[in-house]
Amino acid sequence: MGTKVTLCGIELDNPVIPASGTFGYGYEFAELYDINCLGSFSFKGTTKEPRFGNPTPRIAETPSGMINSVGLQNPGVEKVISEELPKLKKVFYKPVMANVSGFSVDEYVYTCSLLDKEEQVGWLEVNISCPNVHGGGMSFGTDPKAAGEVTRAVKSVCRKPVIIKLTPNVTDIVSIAKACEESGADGISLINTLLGMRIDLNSGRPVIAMNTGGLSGPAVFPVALRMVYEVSRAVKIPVVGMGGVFSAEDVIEMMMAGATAVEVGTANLIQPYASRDIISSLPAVMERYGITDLAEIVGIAH
Amino acid sequence: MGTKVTLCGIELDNPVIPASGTFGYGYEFAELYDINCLGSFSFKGTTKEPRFGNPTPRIAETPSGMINSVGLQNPGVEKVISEELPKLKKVFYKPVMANVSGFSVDEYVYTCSLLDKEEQVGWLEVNISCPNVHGGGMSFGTDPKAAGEVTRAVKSVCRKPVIIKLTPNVTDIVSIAKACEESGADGISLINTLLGMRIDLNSGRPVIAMNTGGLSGPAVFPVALRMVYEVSRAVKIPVVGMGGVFSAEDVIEMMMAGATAVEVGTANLIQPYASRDIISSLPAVMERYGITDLAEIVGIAH
Amino acid sequence: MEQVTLNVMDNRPIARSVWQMTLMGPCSAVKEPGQFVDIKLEGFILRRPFAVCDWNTMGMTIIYKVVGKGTDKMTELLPGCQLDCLIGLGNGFDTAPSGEAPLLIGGGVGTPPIYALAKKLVSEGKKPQVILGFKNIQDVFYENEFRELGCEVTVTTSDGSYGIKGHVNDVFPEYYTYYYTCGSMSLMKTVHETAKTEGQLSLEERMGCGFGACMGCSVKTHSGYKRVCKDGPVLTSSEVIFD
Amino acid sequence: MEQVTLNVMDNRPIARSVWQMTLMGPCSAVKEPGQFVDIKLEGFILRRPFAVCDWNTMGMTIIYKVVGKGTDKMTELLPGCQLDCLIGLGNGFDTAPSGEAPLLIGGGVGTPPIYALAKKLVSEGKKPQVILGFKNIQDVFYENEFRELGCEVTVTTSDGSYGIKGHVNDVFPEYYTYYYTCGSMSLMKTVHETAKTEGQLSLEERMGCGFGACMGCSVKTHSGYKRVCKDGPVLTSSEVIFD
Repeated sequence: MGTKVTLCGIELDNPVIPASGTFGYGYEFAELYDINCLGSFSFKGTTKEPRFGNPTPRIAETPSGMINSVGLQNPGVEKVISEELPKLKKVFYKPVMANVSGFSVDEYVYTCSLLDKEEQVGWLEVNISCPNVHGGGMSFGTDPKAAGEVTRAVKSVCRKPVIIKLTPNVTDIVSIAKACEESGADGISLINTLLGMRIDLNSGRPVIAMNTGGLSGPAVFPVALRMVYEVSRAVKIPVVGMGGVFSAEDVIEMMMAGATAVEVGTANLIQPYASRDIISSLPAVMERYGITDLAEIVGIAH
Repeated sequence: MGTKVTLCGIELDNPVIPASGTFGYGYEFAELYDINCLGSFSFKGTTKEPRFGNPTPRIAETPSGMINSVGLQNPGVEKVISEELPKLKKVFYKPVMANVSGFSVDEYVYTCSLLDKEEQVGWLEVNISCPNVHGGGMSFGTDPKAAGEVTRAVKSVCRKPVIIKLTPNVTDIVSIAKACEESGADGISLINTLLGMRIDLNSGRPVIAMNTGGLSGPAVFPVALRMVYEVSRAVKIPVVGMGGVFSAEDVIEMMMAGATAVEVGTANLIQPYASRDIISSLPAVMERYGITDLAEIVGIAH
Repeated sequence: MEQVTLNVMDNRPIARSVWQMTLMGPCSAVKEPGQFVDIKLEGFILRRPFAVCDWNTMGMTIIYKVVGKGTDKMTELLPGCQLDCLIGLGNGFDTAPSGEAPLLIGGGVGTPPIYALAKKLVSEGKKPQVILGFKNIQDVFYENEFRELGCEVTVTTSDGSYGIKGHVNDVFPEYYTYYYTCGSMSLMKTVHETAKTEGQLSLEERMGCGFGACMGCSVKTHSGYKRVCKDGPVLTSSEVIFD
Repeated sequence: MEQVTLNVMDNRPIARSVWQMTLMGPCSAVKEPGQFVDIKLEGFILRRPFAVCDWNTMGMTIIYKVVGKGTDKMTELLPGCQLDCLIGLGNGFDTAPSGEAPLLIGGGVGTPPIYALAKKLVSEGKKPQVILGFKNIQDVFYENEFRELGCEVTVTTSDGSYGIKGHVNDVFPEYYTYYYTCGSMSLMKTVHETAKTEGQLSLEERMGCGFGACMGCSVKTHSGYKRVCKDGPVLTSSEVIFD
């Protein structure tokens, strides 16, 4: 059973990558299992300055999904490099994906240029899609021109592959992805969360302190799959698919839609062993569907 | 317990309205229960010409949701008026919502002007959001200018209230809703389905014959709620909320978000008695949350 | 159509990936062989439609193939489980045109409604001749059940591991008055092309609702569009368009 | 933290909308009173966190209030049901600073972890004084259980329908060496303002994961941000910021 895939020139043992914001810097999960079984993982979204994030409640439940409004809580890029990455290195020896957010092109450039120099970083995943921060990235992700601008600026300071993470809250995801590709992006990852909301019937007030938040989980899987399909048909660079992936079957479905690698997000929060279990069940599920090499099924639904 | 609401000048016994495409012309359901318990219902989307719709498979299942790609199957407006409405009249004596789709402004105008003259029609619900037809409405629903143009044209030939039904597959739903309001719309209904997809792992091909289709069901409820909230805060005309409403609690949550009335769609397909059961459980659920009059909770989450 | 709660009485495999489930509860809304039941499973939004294999006013038997997560979950249902069911769905087979010696052809898990039909035809004093087509000996089921009704039964398997090697059309009898079939579209097309009489076919389609509301299962026929769930699943051979 | 399957042994109401569930299975990963268990319920995506009320290596007891669809569903779980649980979550109470006569204050369904704490303090030879605050006589539970541990117990109800009419701060004893509390934020704020000593408070927040991964339950404290699920739920009185 071949589970290896190549993402922007770097070979992964398997396509499974825990998604940013659901896996910390890895060491919480390394207490539970050897996380070197992972293809890679994308660490917590990093900004130039430290951020506490949004007030609580930050979490709401929905049918087959959850809403979060964490708001990019992180200690800032300097502390990530000085404190978190050394700890990460002790538990994970493979190239890791550095997830970056910002509030201006200059911030993206600053943070990316620092993380690009870190030995363990294999890819920069540039999040231009966070729905939970006012002026925080999502405005870059909803306009092809702005998306292209961030991409160009980040690419000009990075030697490592740059993957742009897109928001699904747009009319035309393909135009955004193409703008990123034309501006030099090495890959596209999608989808970030869908904007959603819940209201507490007792109080009549929104459950989430910030009113709305980002919807993730199995509920969004069909939307994610559709966007992975559309974008991967339109661009030549690799696509990393994510959105409600909970099983090896979901990984395969994402790859058939056109994903070269697949991020697992919400599942890690519900089943702490989810990413490991998905990886260990991949060979049996591949066999059931007559798949001998995962790299061969990428985009077969096109 | 007050369940009456007023939608564009017409009083409804309760805010529950089965959504277009899930309730036919009512008489299938009238065999099961007396549908005069409903606030109203929106009948199957009507076009100028008869349409068979899309090839099968038209249906796929998703976590807490379903994808459909029916493609506006209907006998065309002439037959709807000559054959379906007389049958409808025998089983439903209240004003009904006439759902209209089109492929050009002229088609919308033609169909609406005919249905506007029908005595039983209380409102026109103009669907500028069908995701399942190439060039079929959704292009009008993704551009504020085009949305405004359809609205103005339809309003110029209709005496009855015109409610514009919007697609959620846009970057900025508020701008579309405002364009409709400025062009004379009497109300806004939302959301139509989210574009989604599934792939059959055995064949590696999309499940739906047309590849993608419209996602509905509880999975989309938080997205619908968010858009109802955003739009109802931005416009002065009433908003009809829909998207994954399966219970009296969901109806109340939609109204708290800002909906004056609430459409029930997918639930009718799973539980044929769903709309009746929601209505009959409304008083008890209202009591549980201390609500004496539904009209008073509209938009209290704002 | 009626919405009823049925209790699982028995649930066991009878062939490779094929299970038989016996349900007890009020089933008098089932009127004709060929009708189906639409079952709600916890954790799945859409109901699952299954042809009724046998029924009386107190219960029914269905046979299902494990093909996905839903049917996989069904195998876990133990006696005592309660299921939310819509029963009496679809039109069912019309036995009026059958003549005295109708030919019944079941392909794989298309066999169950053919059993219900055979039972009714026998009760009407007719002599159904039954052909059951399977891929492999491990797939074969209900041969004896048909014999016990008093039917002549011929079983074919594609690989010859049981019965006659070949396909159902290889073993058509000389004389028959009408035909009824349920199976894959390709099997039914072969039956249609081989048959010398008119007949009735039970179609399958992915369904939304199962009772005619959503238009999810509409197919074009020579007599206009038909909702497989409500206007079907049984269509006449003169209606069906074979691509 | 450990992921284990626990079996429901008993599940019954003990006060108005308050249920007690006994679970059997390997529970040696539970180390301290104040830790919680995170339970997966079929049909709900997020786990539900509950403070451990009592435990040994073979099982645990939790007490839950029916506040929504999830907890409503829990009341339907019968003995024999298997639950996917994450156990040993959170930091738990630290008994080291308690002194010989700590004051324990439980508010409503904040009472269960206080019971586990009382049991441990008693086992350490300390003399916990317990105040339990409820709205109404119908809400009262576990008064006798605390007495059976040998604790002095004072119960207050807001309406005076049982015990002393008033709030927990109305009945503080003259002498106590430290305090521990769990209840609503407003109750704990009152406790903090009334108390003459330092103490520990068990916080509640809507959680995503329950084990420190998602930052869903982060709160600001005087010693930086804390994840209620992992760095808490127990914080010291000097850390908590009361708005």
